[in-house]
Amino acid sequence: MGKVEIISERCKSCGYCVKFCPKGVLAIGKQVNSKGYEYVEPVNLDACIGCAICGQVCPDGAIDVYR
Amino acid sequence: MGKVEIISERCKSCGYCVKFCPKGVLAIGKQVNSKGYEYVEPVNLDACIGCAICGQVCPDGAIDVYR
Amino acid sequence: MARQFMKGCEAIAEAAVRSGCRFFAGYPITPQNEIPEYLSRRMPEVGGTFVQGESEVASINIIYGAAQTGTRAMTSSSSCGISLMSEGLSFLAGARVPMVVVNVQRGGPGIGAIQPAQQDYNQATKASGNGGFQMMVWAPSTVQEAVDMTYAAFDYAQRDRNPVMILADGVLGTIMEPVVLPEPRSAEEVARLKAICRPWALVGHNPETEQRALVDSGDWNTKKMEQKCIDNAALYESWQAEAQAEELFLEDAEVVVTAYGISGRIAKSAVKLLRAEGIKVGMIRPRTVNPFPAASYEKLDYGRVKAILDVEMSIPAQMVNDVRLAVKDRCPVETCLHAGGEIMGRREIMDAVRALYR
Amino acid sequence: MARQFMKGCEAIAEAAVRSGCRFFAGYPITPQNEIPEYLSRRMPEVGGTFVQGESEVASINIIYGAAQTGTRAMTSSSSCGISLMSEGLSFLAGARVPMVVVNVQRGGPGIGAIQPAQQDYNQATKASGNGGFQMMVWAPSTVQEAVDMTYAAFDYAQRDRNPVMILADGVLGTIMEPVVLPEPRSAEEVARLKAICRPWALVGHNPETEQRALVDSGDWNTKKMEQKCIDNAALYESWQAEAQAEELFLEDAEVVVTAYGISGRIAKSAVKLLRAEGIKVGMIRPRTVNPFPAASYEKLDYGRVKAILDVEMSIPAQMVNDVRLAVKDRCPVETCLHAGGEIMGRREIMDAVRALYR
Amino acid sequence: MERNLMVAGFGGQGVMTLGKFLADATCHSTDKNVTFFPSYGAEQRGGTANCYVVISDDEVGAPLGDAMDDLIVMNDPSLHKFLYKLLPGGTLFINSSIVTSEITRQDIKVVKVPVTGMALEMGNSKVLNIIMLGAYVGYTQVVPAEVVWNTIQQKLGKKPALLPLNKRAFEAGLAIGAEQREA
Amino acid sequence: MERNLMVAGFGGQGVMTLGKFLADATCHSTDKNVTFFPSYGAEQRGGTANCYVVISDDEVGAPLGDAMDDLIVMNDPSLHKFLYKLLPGGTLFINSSIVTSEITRQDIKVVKVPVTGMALEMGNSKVLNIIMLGAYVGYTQVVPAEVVWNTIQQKLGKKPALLPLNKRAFEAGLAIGAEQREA
Amino acid sequence: MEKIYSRTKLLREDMVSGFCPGCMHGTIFKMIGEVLEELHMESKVAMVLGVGCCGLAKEYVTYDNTTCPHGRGCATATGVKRANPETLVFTYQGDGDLASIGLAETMSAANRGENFTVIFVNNGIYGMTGGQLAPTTLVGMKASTAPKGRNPKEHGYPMHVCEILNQLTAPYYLERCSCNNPANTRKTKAAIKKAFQNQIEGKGFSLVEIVTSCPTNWGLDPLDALGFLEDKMLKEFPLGVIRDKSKEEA
Amino acid sequence: MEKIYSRTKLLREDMVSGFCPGCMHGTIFKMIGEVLEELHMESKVAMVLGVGCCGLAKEYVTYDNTTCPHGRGCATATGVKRANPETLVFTYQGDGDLASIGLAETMSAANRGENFTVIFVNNGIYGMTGGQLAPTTLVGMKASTAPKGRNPKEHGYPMHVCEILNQLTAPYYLERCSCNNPANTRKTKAAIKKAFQNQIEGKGFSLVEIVTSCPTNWGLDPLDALGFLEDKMLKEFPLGVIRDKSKEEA
Ligand SMILES: Cc1ncc(C[n+]2csc(CCOP(=O)(O)OP(=O)(O)O)c2C)c(N)n1
Ligand SMILES: Cc1ncc(C[n+]2csc(CCOP(=O)(O)OP(=O)(O)O)c2C)c(N)n1
Ligand code: SF4
Ligand code: SF4
Ligand code: SF4
Ligand code: SF4
Ligand code: SF4
Ligand code: SF4
Ligand SMILES: [Mg+2]
Ligand SMILES: [Mg+2]
Repeated sequence: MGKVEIISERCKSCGYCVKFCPKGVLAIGKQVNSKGYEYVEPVNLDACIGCAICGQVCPDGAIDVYR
Repeated sequence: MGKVEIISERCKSCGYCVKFCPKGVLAIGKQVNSKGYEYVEPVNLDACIGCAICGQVCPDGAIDVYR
Repeated sequence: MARQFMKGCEAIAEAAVRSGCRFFAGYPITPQNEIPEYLSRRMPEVGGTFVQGESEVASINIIYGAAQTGTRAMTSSSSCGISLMSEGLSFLAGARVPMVVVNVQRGGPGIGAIQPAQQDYNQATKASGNGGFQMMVWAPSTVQEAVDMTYAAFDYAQRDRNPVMILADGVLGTIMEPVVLPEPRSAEEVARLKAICRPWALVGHNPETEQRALVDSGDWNTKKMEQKCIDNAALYESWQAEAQAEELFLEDAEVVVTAYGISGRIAKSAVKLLRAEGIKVGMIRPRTVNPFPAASYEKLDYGRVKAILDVEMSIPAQMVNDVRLAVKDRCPVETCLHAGGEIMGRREIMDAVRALYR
Repeated sequence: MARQFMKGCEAIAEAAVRSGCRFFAGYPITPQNEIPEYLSRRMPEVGGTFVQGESEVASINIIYGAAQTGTRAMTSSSSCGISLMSEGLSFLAGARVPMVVVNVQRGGPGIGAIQPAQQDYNQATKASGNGGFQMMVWAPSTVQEAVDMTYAAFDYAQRDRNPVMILADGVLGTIMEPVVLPEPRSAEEVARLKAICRPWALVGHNPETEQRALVDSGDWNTKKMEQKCIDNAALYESWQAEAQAEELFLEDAEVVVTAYGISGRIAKSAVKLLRAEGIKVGMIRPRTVNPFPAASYEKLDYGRVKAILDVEMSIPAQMVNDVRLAVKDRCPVETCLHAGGEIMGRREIMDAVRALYR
Repeated sequence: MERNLMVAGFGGQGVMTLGKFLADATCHSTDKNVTFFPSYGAEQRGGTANCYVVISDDEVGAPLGDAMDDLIVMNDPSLHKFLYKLLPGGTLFINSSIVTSEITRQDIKVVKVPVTGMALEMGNSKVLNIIMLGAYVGYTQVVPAEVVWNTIQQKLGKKPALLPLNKRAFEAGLAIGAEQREA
Repeated sequence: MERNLMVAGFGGQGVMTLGKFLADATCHSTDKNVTFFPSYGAEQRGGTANCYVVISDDEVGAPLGDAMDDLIVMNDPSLHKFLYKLLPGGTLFINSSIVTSEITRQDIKVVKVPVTGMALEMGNSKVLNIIMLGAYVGYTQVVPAEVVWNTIQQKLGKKPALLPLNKRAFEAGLAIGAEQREA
Repeated sequence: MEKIYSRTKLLREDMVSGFCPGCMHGTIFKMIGEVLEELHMESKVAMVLGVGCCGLAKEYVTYDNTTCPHGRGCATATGVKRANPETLVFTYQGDGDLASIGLAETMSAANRGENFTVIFVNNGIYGMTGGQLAPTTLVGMKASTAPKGRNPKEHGYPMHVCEILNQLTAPYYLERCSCNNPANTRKTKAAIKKAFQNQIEGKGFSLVEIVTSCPTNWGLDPLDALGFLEDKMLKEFPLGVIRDKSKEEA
Repeated sequence: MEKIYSRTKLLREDMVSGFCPGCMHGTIFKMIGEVLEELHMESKVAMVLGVGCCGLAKEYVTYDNTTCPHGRGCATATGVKRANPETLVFTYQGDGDLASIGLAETMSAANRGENFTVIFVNNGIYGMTGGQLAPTTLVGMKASTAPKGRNPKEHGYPMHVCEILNQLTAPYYLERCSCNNPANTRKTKAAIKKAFQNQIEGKGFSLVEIVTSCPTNWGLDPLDALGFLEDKMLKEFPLGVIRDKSKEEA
């Protein structure tokens, strides 16, 4: 029903989106971006409902949401 | 019962003592001190009760009160 | 134009309005209160804004805001109040925002005296704040000159995108004398002068079609910050050609009196009286104290000039260092001084000249 | 004493405490935050007071209050923060209240850059506020020197009843290097130093038996105000004999490099490398920038010295005018400059010297 | 030619207005240069108040001279404080209602005008300065009296009710001044 | 003799601590002069962080040289930004876990230490700087390893629980450094 | 699928903010951009940045802005707005900036009822300079200049800016918000929008206080800082509308 | 007969004050002297004068005093008091000084709960500089920089300093008094005494606001000014204790 795209260069690994996603779609990944941050990855993308909460709480605008 | 002494050089003719004296003891006089102010004079000294109100309200401390 | 009998402060204020000044913010301080008071009446008449800031710190920053829109803006204060504007002035100069600031000097340091003095020369010309910025500093010695300089100051400020200072003093601020006021700029002209600032001004730009405005005195990038300083230095350098001084009787002068502003006026009168006595005395009166008119001293014939007498209402003397830099030890530079609100007298200048003349 | 590895800011703070400083008020600003941070821990340990003022304006006035009691007091800031202290510094100097102020300079004007610079020279030496007052200004170029100058500054301040400035910069504030700390003054000695201020200090005097204290920078009476200025001028004049400079290789130098503070240190290293190349270059490094050590330039043999190279992290150059006043046109004075947080390199100094040496 | 006048008195005696009216009239009726310079104490009231008027053919140099051709004193302290500034041959105008000290200097002319008394008689103590201005103009004739009156009229424009009183005051002063000039 | 080292990386990689420990150890174990100079961006986190350590027999002149004898880079951007500063013959220490670009300069020595990877293996990503410090000391032997270890111990005094981990990290670094020195 | 959320165009596409991980300055600048887009004011806006971590936004946003001396945002904004009343003017200031060095400017502009908006970001600490005591630091909370924590005897108590301003007659709208969870984040955005609308309608002074975390200087990772924000900060600084004259008018 | 009232010895016998006729600064300095005598603190006092007409007192009083930069009384007093806690320290400040240029210093010192006393003389105008608008000028009241009178649209409303300070936690005692009649004059003296006593007992920050007239700049003679004070000023600034923690403690 929904989909998210992570702009990994913008992610700073704060974990807000992970915490607030109602569907547990996201997790901090193991890969590091050019700034040295382990960026977020969708680990359960199918569960995404496109509520955009992750996008709204992300301080860096690292998440685009589709529905 | 009371007595006031005016230190005429200090008086600036504001009229507070005249206004607040409960016994009408004081009045602005006709004489001018070295600063050019028409200083206060007791015009009804016998009525003075030595309540010291005049002294208290005088901004310049121009009145000594005796009782 | 007919002459009017005006108080220095009010004449300065009116000249500002006529030059197109449409914003004033300031804080009361003697002896310049008549500038804000006059403008609190006058600004609404011309559709301008008057704000009494809660302090000098606030006032200079209100001006920083107003001037960023391209509006011709002015503040004024006196000595300790100007000190409080130091950070703001440095910001304005660092961000290259035009405005005019008037210092009606009084005795110092600190709260000093409310009477006239000339003790802020170094502050005005060398360091009105941190960072080594500079302003053009104009030093009037009559109300007429104050008017003319104020009128012109707004144009210099806009041309250079830099603050300009009028360095007056308590005598000039409070005396009344006849003055011929310049033509007022029309409302259209004032609007045009504002409109041409649009490219850099904080007026709202379309992020998609225009270059947005970013007005700032700093830069995170030290290379860019350095470049700002280099550009500023080039601007300051360019002023050198615009230095102005009144020169009097220099052809055959053996003693040269030098003084600016109110001292310059008093000294000029002394010089004339001395000439009437047959004493070969001349005079250099800087009209700009930054840029300093070094050229006037350069062209003196040091074979003939025995000494220069620097006259200031400042102890220790301040302008004297600029004079020394210009004279380069080619003749002695002596001083005749007052300070702290004591006003220079003609007689003492005359005595000092006579002593050097012998 | 064993050497310790300390950060410049912390070393300055510790030196102040050891000299008897028992009051600090200041406001955070990079690159000097470690001074207040260190003292917020350290002052309570020695029974002193640390106050974070609500601003630099408040801080300098808190110090004005504290120092009036005879307590050794200090504040510190950087560039734009020092500008905000202008009025307060002028008050302190006008009221002849002793204290020490540290300026850890950063790029300017305005907010500039948080990186190191030397752009507040004129402000420090010519006009830290209105009224033409002056302070002794010490310019360290190593952490050790910063420590020693800070320690001594409190004694000068108390002797003269006048503020003293330590003019440091962001490099000195943030580098760590070995330093030998001076002996701490004992609690008794600190108490004694305070007690001797009693005659003028705002500590409460008996109106019937003692002369009451009146601490003020102004006087309603212009004659008295003028006398204050005359007394101040005499104090400033007396410093001339105390000017200090480090002189290096001047005996046979054909080019003389001159620089203070951090630039002085870098230049010195460049000069040594040039000497190793066989180039006859010397160096004058002012340790006091007010009083300016003009005597060091006076004794140069201008028959031999081809040029002087003024090295500063300021654009436009500032110290150069004091150098010119001292050199009096006896040889050219050139500059090698950076600003805005860009740090001087040895190589460019070496190139500049080589260009003059030819 | 330069003429230096100092007016000295208490705050509240209208010293500044006197000087200002004179200077203003000079500006508008002549092509001379003229300056008016007020000097205040820190107090808002009751301190001393002085002002200086310089009238000159050339540019005015010092707007407050160190040597006066004319001195107007409105009270005793001002007399003692400033008399020394009056040049030999100069004229001293005194408010003789309250300045009672004897004038010992022989090298000056003295014009006595009891302005405080006269003003009280006219029913308004505030016009003492206008009387003195009249006396000064009547005596010195430095500017035509009509011009000065015009200035007064114009400045008082907002309060026309006060005009008749001021006219009487000014004319009374003029008369005394002219009289003493002839004496 | 003067030896100039620059350490460059992200904020958070412990770049400053690395430099500071080295300089501190030098101060206390030798009578050489030594300076440590940190250079920050405006950001509190995540910006670039560099520091400079100069060790000298004479007084230290510029606390940040314009030409480096040694350069430690903890990430790719730092490599590209600062490699030019390394003198011919100088030594480049790289965090080879994340600095993957090829080093094209032929006039320098390169010491590769996969500190990020090693630290993660040790279970704490934060000790990468201690590993690198070990490697630097092991390779250059500019100060005795014991002295550096003493400094680390002293500075970590407040958190003794971390000591064993740091010891392992430092020694692992030392070993790699020594090994490559011999190679 | 349709893109229903992405970063506002009023932040530079090519740029990553300079804020620390989890710093809510980022969230707020994002919401300001969204509101400006929604109100179609992006070409008429002038932002006055205080001095603090917010300064990192000056290159990050695509619209007109200025940096003024530390604390003087409300003075500068007074000048900008009065000189050009048609511009949408807002200041963006931290707690050190607004409530310590800039307290007089803030209160005086509020008292004059200046017609601009203040976005006041209260993170209880000096972020940019490294964690010094702020007027809003909680009792007991450590700061680099209060190593033993805020001590009421020495430092007094946290300042409540909205409540203080509420003692002035002129201000039109004062609300305290937070970004501690999605719902409050949305409320914050609504408050910003309301404040901007008030200005457009000429209502006068509005201030939106946003209580946030500063993970870096609190010494906590972003999620722990979120916990502290909820447990401690919001206890001291309760959320809600402190004044809304539109309600009084209605 | 016995002398039962004469001017305090802590004003210089040989001097007449520089204040205008009817100016209550004179009355207040008299009462301060009386209180100091009663408390036997004349040798332990340090007065910090703001800049305003009160500066005329610096030579008038016989005890230690200092003049500090305009508005910075509370900062200066913080330094004096913290450096020498045994001194009785008070500031004496006008409304321009305390509530305009010095607002941040006043509020910040109050918020820290500094243990000194503030005598705040509110005459609704800038006296010394000739009648400019003050933060406490009444709506409609003319000032030399508000020739048409205070206009709420342009200048906002009068500031209520005690009420604002009452939003801070630390202050111990806040009272508003006047000298408009003998009874209130006596109350003012009692308030000053209480404030000084609080300080001696280490209770922290006390402020006594005294609403007075400025006949000169109000353009009224002293008695008419008294009328205006009663009719207008005291309406806007009602008298009374705003906070007294000793009552709360009891
Ligand atoms: C006049 C002046 N003083 C001090 C500073 C240093 N300074 C920069 S930001 C700042 C405080 C920032 O704290 P806050 O306003 O709370 O913003 P935050 O970074 O927490 O968002 C200070 C003191 C400065 N730039 N200018
Ligand atoms: C920095 C600075 N700005 C301005 C002044 C001028 N000034 C002197 S007193 C004063 C205001 C006095 O008003 P207030 O505080 O209300 O005292 P009042 O005279 O009414 O008792 C001002 C603005 C100054 N001395 N210093
Ligand atoms: S859109 Fe909603 S459900 Fe999907 S990842 Fe984001 S927060 Fe989770
Ligand atoms: S909220 Fe944004 S920055 Fe934080 S982890 Fe998620 S995507 Fe990354
Ligand atoms: S003491 Fe009382 S009765 Fe006597 S004059 Fe004074 S006020 Fe009047
Ligand atoms: S109260 Fe004092 S000053 Fe006023 S009239 Fe009476 S005696 Fe004179
Ligand atoms: S220091 Fe604090 S306020 Fe500043 S960017 Fe980092 S988290 Fe945000
Ligand atoms: S001007 Fe006003 S406040 Fe000042 S002394 Fe006169 S009456 Fe008092
Ligand atoms: Mg903050
Ligand atoms: Mg007042």
